[in-house]
Amino acid sequence: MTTATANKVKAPKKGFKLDRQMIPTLAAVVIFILMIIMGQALFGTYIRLGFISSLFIDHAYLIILAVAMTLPILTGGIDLSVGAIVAITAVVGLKLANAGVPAFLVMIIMLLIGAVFGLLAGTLIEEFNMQPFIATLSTMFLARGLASIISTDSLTFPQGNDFSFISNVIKIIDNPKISNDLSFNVGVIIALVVVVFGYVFLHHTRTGRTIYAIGGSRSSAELMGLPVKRTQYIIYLTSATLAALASIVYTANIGSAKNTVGVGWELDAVASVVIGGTIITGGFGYVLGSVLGSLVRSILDPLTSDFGVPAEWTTIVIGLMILVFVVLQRAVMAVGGDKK
Amino acid sequence: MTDKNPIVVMKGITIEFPGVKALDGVDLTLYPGEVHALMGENGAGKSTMIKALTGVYKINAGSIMVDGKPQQFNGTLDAQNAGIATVYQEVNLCTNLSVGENVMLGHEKRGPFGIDWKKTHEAAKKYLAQMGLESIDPHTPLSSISIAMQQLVAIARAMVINAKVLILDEPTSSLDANEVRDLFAIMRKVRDSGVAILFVSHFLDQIYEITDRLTILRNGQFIKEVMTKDTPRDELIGMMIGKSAAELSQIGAKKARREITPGEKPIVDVKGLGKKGTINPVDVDIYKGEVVGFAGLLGSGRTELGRLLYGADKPDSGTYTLNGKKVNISDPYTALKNKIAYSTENRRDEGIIGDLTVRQNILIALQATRGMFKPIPKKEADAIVDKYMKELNVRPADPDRPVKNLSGGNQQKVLIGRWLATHPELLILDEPTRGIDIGAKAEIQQVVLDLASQGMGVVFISSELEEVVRLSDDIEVLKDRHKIAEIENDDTVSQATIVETIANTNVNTGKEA
Amino acid sequence: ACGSSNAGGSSDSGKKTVGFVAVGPEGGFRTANEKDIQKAFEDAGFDLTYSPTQNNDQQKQIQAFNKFVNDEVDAIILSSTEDSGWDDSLKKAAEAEIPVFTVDRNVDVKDAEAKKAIVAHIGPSNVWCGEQAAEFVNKNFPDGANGFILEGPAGLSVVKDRGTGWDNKVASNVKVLESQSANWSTDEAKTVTAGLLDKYKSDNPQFIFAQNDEMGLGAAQAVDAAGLKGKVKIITIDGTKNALQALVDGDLSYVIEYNPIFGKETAQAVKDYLDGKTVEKDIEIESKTFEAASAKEALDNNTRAY
Amino acid sequence: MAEKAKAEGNNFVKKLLSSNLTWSIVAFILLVIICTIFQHDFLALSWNSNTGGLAGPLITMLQESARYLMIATGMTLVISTAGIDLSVGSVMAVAGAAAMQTLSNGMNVWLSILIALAVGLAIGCVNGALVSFLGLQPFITTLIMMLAGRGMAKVITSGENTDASAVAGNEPLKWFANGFILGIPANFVIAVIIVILVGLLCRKTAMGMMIEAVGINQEASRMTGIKPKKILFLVYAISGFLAAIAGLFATASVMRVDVVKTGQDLEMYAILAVVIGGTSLLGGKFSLAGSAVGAVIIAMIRKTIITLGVNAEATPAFFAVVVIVICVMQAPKIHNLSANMKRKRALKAQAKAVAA
Ligand SMILES: Nc1ncnc2c1ncn2[C@@H]1O[C@H](COP(=O)(O)OP(=O)(O)OP(=O)(O)O)[C@@H](O)[C@H]1O
Ligand SMILES: Nc1ncnc2c1ncn2[C@@H]1O[C@H](COP(=O)(O)OP(=O)(O)OP(=O)(O)O)[C@@H](O)[C@H]1O
Ligand SMILES: [Mg+2]
Ligand SMILES: [Mg+2]
Repeated sequence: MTTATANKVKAPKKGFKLDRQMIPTLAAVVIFILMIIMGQALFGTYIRLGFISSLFIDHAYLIILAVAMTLPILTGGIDLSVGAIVAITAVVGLKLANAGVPAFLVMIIMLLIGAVFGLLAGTLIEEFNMQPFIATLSTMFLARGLASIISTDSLTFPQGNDFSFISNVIKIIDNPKISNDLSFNVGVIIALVVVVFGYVFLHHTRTGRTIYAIGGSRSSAELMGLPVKRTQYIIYLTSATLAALASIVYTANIGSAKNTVGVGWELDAVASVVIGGTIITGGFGYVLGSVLGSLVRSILDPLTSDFGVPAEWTTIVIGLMILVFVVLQRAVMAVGGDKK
Repeated sequence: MTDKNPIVVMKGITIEFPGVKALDGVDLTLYPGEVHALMGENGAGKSTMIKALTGVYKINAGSIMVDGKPQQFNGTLDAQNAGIATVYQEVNLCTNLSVGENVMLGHEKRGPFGIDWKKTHEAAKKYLAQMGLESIDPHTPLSSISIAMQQLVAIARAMVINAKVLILDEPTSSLDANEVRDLFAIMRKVRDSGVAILFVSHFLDQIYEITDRLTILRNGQFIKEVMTKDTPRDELIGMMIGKSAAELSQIGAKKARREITPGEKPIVDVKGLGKKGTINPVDVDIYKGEVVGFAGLLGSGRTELGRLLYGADKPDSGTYTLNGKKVNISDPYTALKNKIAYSTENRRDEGIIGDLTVRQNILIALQATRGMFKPIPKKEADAIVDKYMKELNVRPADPDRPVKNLSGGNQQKVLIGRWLATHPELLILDEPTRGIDIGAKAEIQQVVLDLASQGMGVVFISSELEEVVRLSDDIEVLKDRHKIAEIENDDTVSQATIVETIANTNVNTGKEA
Repeated sequence: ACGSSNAGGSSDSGKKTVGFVAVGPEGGFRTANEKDIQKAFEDAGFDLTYSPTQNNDQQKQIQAFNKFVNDEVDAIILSSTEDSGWDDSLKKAAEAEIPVFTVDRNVDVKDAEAKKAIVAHIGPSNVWCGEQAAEFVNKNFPDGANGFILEGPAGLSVVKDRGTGWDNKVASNVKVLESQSANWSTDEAKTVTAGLLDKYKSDNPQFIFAQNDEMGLGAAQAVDAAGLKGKVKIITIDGTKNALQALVDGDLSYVIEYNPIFGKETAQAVKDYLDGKTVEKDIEIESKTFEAASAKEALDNNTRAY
Repeated sequence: MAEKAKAEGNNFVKKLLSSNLTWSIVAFILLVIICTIFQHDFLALSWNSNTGGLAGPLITMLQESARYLMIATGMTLVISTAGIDLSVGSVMAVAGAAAMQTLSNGMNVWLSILIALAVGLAIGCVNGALVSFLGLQPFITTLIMMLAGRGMAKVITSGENTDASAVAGNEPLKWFANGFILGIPANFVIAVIIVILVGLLCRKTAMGMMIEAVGINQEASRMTGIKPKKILFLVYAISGFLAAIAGLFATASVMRVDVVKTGQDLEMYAILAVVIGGTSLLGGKFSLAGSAVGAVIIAMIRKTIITLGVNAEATPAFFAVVVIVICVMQAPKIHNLSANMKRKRALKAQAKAVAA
């Protein structure tokens, strides 16, 4: 019937096929590797096992946050409250731990608190037509405020707490020099599990596909009979709960926390997601890209300090690096697009 | 059929939008195994009635029974769960996803590890094949196929649900004859399996071909329910427009061909205009007062050529001569400045600016050509808006309503008004009569002829060969992104001539096969 | 003025490498302090890598610290934003046998292993500063007085320490009508003070204790606009040039120095330690207090670096 | 006759109730009432011969609102194009730093002001160029500029909080932020005039409509001959320029720039003001008057916090609660509550009747 003869699209070959939407993510991989190589060539410390280990151990929390942030951004929304949720859950968690509540219970309560904020954001967005930016900005202020009302002290875990199992470093390769040790901890494992969860959730569940559909066009998704409202709730619930999880990993790692923790982390998470190739207006992106984005974001700081950038210039340089990154991605996409 | 129990009974449905009563006590009854048409002019309330049934709009009064149970759907999901599958008038799919996903969204096949993509795509392929889209790989991004194909994909999607009621709101408006034939074949099959089909179309031929029963609306009011076979055309038209059919201005005869005087300069003369991957180099010339039709099948490149003429896409080869001067039409602004206007086939994405008012939508192109800082004086603006709203009979006649709240057909009229307001020398109309009721269609066709007789050059792109043949002086025939013939449209030319040309020409050689 | 291109161990030139986990330029005290440290280390022939954080984010400091451990620097200077949370990182430093010197803010370490890593603390005392402020008020208003406190952002340990110092020493007849945060900011302090002066007009406020110079200068402007210049005594901490000038001009009444200039002492301590000499555990940097006369003298000497 | 008048009246009330502006003003009045309860002379105005203007809580509130008015106005235009400008706070700091630094280096005050404005405009233009010509996403572009801008401010002052309060000849600039015109704060008057000018520019020319068109449907706008790229460039440039004015207000008030604090978090306030004012973050129709009221409300919330003596720890939570309450008040769901209930009852009755 249709004049399909000329337009016939070739069936894809089995195995790996290059999707145009994946180009920015691939660009992130390439640039990340280039950055490591550059760091190694100039400063000689970037492929040390210790560096790689602490890249993951120190940024397990950011990886989790990046996965969390990917969900709302895929729908064209955003969750600005993740940093503040880290703060409130950390403060409550430490208070409880110090009051002698068992660690396992504390963790559950922390996750529940995160979920409550997610639910609140979801309600504001879905029931009261607030835009995600504003709704989560409100919950961010609320969480941050409640955290400081509860305590402004620097709280420390009691000695021998049960949180430490998350932070206890497991050495795979134990060299005499610590900088050559390859190690990880349960926090890293949690982050990896979250990544796998994010991947399966987005690519192998109907809810995940609905998230993409909402990002493409919310009104279409509604007319197609997809459960948009429920999905929106799930998204903000998940991102907030994951933020609480990030809080558990982070506080366990450093063993202390206070109300000011996590200021600006939401922007780091957004930057990670964007660097990873997810479009801020929704519809396109991959959770694995976000993970790479968070790694790229993480090595920007050491690179600037190794380059000896003067103090006043550091934020400019970091900004410029992200800019170069985003522009490169656009360029790669434009070229890739033309070839298609 | 009346012996069966009705599957849907809507009684006394009333829906009010701020300032309009879109529906006022309308009844509708659907029986299993029938094709039932909702008939009415643009803005009569057909789409609104459908959305009332599927829970998109909340009704202000009335009752809805589905399968004997009173229902109040809270959104399309509920309606779907109750066995109602709907294809809405404006294509509502997600352009960021693949064709296959769009078909299967919400109904993906699942395996032990969540969605089983292999099975899902296989299923999608099956449904697409039903719609004659077997050539489309389910992995293709939806954004890369034409609106018409998207329409077919949307219908394929509706087939996924094992529905008791299938609603198709103007599914045929962007399809050509072949696809309509295929669609009807499927509809018959579905109908015979006992599904009730609610169908909307402005093509009377199609109505008489496929439907069993009609419900006629006018101005949001219920007029009558009749059996199709008992209702002559004239009577139907009369009920729809509230006047006798004879009063309807009809342009029957084929337009007399405008002869080009030797030595006359064309308005537009392009040579070798093309863009890789979309259309191969083409020569076209359009004279003052001439109507040039572009004919071809879906995806043959008509739209592409129209867009190149307007500068909406950048050509990568060819020369462009305007009134004897070489020009570089690099973007729509330049085109408009050079008195070329283009009305898109993709009304929703490239046409209307939804939240702006009708008034603003009419004025905006003219304003853009004058420049941001030279606002059109209020008096002049009022006059222009008034003129085109009257001339094109835009309803409701309220210029301060957001254009997105108008019915599809009326949006189209607003768009045509927009382009006429720029007083173009060359007007490119891409599917201008798509989704327009019979009355308005005749009006628009008349407008085209009038414009031409006043000296405007018109490019007329339409999937309805009948229109093209009747209105055009010259017909450019396209196939597979090549221009294969240019036909001087005299009395010997008919639809059949063009169909034959398309069928018999080999694209690569340009010769008859 | 800082950093080098080689952070990996001792550099080719044989210079010792030092990693500086810093807070970042914030104006006033902080900028003076970190510039002084950077300069002092350069002068002393060290190769210093400087790593600031953003938004006072401890996480970025921890990351930088761990990086320095992996780089196997010869020593780490830690100017931390938080006093706790350093145990794990310090343990790593201990394992790698890298000496750590804390500056400005002391850190609170529980782990015995981690404690070993810290060689010395160098810096002035925040509690002392708060105490000086209280004592000034006690002395000037023996019969008691009403006033306000302008605090930094809620939760920072500097804010707490300065508050603790005040509470330690303040007399019972001195009444704080309200403590408000002005976030270390001049501009916000002006707004906040104007509001407080309006609100407590009838209570006759007589002093304002601003926890840093920036906020004190803002408060002074609000006081001036309200026509209360001279009637409300403003006490600030830090001792920047601007504050001293304001003191001379009579806008402020008392300035307590929080001396940021201890780069030399820090560099010396590091050098001594690396040379195998013993280093004092707690090197407290002396600070001064200023009234109008002493401020004028200090300004005339033109010796102040900040 | 009377019937009709009543119906019209009803319609009017309905319109009023569903307008964001109404609810913003209600919120504002509520805040004032709360403050007056806490501090009885909250509304009192007195003449301050020291400054040559009126004095009182409301006056300081208006003084502070000037800067919000500026950034909210620019933000409104940007948001209308479906973009966002996160850099306004940093631009304030850069412009302020430029003014204070040049001033304390001995430059003529007018020249300093010009330079500050030029710097803001330049940053706005860079944002605009990146967004329109390179096609980068506004959120990430301006986020980068927010980071970089902070750094630029630090570079300009070498990390110091440059103070120009003692510089001779700084009076004009000081006056902008602290002076009075006919007893009313000069910066507020200037800000209102600028808002009105921008409003006129948008509504008396076709600029407003074109901005909205681009925000609603960029591709359709392009097809009508509008040049979306130019429009995008323009709105970011305007936003940068207005942010520079806000930066001057903020720094001139104390004649001192604080490289970290000046303008910090103000982008969030500006966005809030715009949303409270009824402009959707998804772009499209905008209301400058709404944003202006939103900006004053933000200043009022901050004033309320000081007046009530809300603890430093609790201020963010208080802020959040007020914002949530305002936004919920504006939600259509709340407005239609009674109408919806009525409709539901009627339908239920009908359904019963049908079933019977
Ligand atoms: N969301 C809305 N808000 C206000 N008015 C609306 C809205 N949707 C539809 N209308 C109005 O309701 C009336 C009926 O519109 P509807 O779309 O049902 O017409 P239709 O019969 O489907 O016309 P067409 O054949 O052009 O598609 C029109 O006058 C239209 O302007
Ligand atoms: N069979 C097909 N498979 C994939 N893409 C197609 C197919 N047919 C058309 N397209 C795409 O759809 C777009 C629309 O095609 P085009 O506008 O040239 O068609 P047309 O001749 O204007 O027909 P119509 O307007 O009726 O769709 C083109 O960009 C083309 O790539
Ligand atoms: Mg319709
Ligand atoms: Mg077409």
